[in-house]
Amino acid sequence: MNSTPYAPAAPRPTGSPLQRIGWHLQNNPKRELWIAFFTMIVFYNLYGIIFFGVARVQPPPDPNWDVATIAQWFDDHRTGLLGGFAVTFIAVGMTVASNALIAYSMFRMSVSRAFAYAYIALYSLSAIPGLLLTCIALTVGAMRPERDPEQLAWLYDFAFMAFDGTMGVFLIGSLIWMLAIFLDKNRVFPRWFGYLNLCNALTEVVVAPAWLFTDRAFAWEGAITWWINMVVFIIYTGAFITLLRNMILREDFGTGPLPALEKAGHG
Amino acid sequence: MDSATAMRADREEKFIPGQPDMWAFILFESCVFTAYFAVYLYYRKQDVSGFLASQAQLDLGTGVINTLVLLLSSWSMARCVQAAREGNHGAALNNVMLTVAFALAFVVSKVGEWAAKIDQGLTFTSDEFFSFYYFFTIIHFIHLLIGFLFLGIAWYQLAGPARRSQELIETSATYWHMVDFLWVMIFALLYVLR
Amino acid sequence: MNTRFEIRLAAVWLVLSLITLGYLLVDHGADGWPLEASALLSGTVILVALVKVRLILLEFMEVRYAPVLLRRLVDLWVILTAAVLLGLYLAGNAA
Amino acid sequence: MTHQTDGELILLWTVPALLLIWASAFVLFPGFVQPMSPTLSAEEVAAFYRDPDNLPRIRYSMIVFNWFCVGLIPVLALVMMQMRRMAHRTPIFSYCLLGCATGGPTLFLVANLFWLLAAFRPDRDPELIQMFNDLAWVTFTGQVGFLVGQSAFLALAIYLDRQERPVFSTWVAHFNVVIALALMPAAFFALSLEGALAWDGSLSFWLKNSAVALWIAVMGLVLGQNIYRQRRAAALAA
Repeated sequence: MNSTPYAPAAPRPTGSPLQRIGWHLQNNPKRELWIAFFTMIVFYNLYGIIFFGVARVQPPPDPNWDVATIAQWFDDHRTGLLGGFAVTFIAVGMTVASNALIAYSMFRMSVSRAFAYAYIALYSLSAIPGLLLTCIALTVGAMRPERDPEQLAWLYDFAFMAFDGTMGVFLIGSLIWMLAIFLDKNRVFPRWFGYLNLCNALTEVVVAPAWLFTDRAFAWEGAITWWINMVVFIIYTGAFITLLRNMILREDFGTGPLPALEKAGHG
Repeated sequence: MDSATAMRADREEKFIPGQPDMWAFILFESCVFTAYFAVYLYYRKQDVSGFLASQAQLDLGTGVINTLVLLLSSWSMARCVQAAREGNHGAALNNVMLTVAFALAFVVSKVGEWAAKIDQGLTFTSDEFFSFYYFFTIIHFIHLLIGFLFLGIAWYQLAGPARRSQELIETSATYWHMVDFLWVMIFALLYVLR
Repeated sequence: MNTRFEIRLAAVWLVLSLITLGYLLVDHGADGWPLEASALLSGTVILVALVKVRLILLEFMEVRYAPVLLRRLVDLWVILTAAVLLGLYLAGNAA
Repeated sequence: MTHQTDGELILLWTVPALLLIWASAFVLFPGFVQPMSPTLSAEEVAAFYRDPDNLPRIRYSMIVFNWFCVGLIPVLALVMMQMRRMAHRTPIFSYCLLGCATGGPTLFLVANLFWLLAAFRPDRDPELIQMFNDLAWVTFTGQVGFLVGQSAFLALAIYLDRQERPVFSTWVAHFNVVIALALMPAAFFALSLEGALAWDGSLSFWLKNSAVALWIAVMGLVLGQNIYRQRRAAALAA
């Protein structure tokens, strides 16, 4: 930040972290962006902790189990599934902040606003098949231990195929973002990240065989359809979180009066 | 041709062909493919004789022709970059067209090969070797189709005198060569490995 | 076009194509003849394929003239791939 | 009136109509007035759907919900338009609201589909009817994330709206925080089949649904106030 015209209302405090956060919420001109950014960070952390640690549905269990083993799996994971997904049901609201921030990055680019709006629409949609249907189906499975194992097996398939097999929204979403980055003359994002979007989009193609196989490399927990894709996804997510952070750091709003304030004054 | 390009052409100076970003993509994507190859060999070693029995149904000759066609396309694309660098845009454009023609030949032969295999009842789910066969040929084919977009970009750059961004032409060529060398690996692993 | 590059690119293409045609020599398995596993042959196939890939990278993709960093990264990938593929293939044969 | 008709008033006045329709469908659905207990056995659930008194009410009420459950989206778009008037440096909170506005009603629609499926062939295996019924209730009760997000981002946006005449008064922000908190317990409904947390319990059913109804009513009122005030100001300026 190199803007000087307006002195901040209060000096930057050096006190406890809480005080500092309070100061930034009051005075930081980029607070809206930072709120969205940290909401995104909190969401991805929660997601990681819940899906990998609490509910332990990632890495996914075996699609090749017989119904008795699946029923046993529901039995063993009951508390983690019900508790973890309860938190997910609330936390899913946070995903909109990440989508909004990414859409904001596209509004900063020299491309049509259509790109950003398309991205918001696509990713608002994606949370439902890609995340919530999985949680809903597994919650239904876990809440009644006495349910017929055949139905548990159906819910199990529904849950994991909804999670793995939702390809289109992420495919088109990544391609929209990629195209926006390539066409952008403001260099909001580096071009290599545009190409990384292409890599991510290709992993959505690679997932498709999960609909054809119930075991080995191409099943929903297979080496190709899950492990390699997950590594690409983690690299992709890490890259865009870092790049969004850099984008916010680069933004220069100054500390002057808000544009809307002047408008309100005239009104 | 300005002096900077002349120096480039004379290779006095170190330079990265095309966008460095494209190189980041190629290195990343190549590592992803190395991982795919590793998975293939891992599953292959669990049933070598089964894989070999299925592999015998592939026609090595078709694979060799596929490879030769892609090598031809790579060659003409490399010539296109050289010609464009020397300012000979007419020759460069001819070479792009030639590349597109070879690429189309590859498409035809690949689709023909798939059709023949499906005719024999060999599909994605027939056995594990053919799962990998279709996986590798299809994912490569998708890279090749994306390659047509890049060839289109190179074509578009060369067709109009106002455009002619050498960087974009080199970037497109770099992508196209990746399609070629990935196929070289896939060909060796699917058709020739014993 | 500058004949020096013309000849060089043609030579590279010729070498690549001849190696590819060389694969036909290992084709004992035509018409369903049972193919036999061979570590020596397969190791050679993997290495020859990587040599071809490296040739494409160095000559067609002009990594030869690129800064050292890119050359190193490309070589690193070639070595990594060779190590992974040969390691997996040979480990499979030993088992 | 000098300004052109921009249609915002029409959208605004869909709120009372929508509330009326929702309330009628709510009362019509036999599973809501006396919320269905999650402890019912599969046979009891099947009997609920097979009861000739219930079946038409289930179907017709759910068809009405199917028509109108996404009816709130235009109103949420109006809230978004108000957010755009706030003294923010970026429109990012309005994008957040847009995201929530699509998510919440869609989930209601998914729940609605499961209910209609359960009632479609009541002679199906009771176990299957129970599963569809569970899927419907789980989707209906637990999916509060987008509603919580909606209130939370709206509250944040109001708190950060620093101008002489803020778009919404601060109490609207406080109100939204309270609503967000009131919605949260419902997410934990699956941890217990009985008591306050169960999907027919005081927290997961009554508190949550009253909070939603109250939010719509109150936000409808303050939204109306704002829109009328802005129109008067525009008419004066013209």
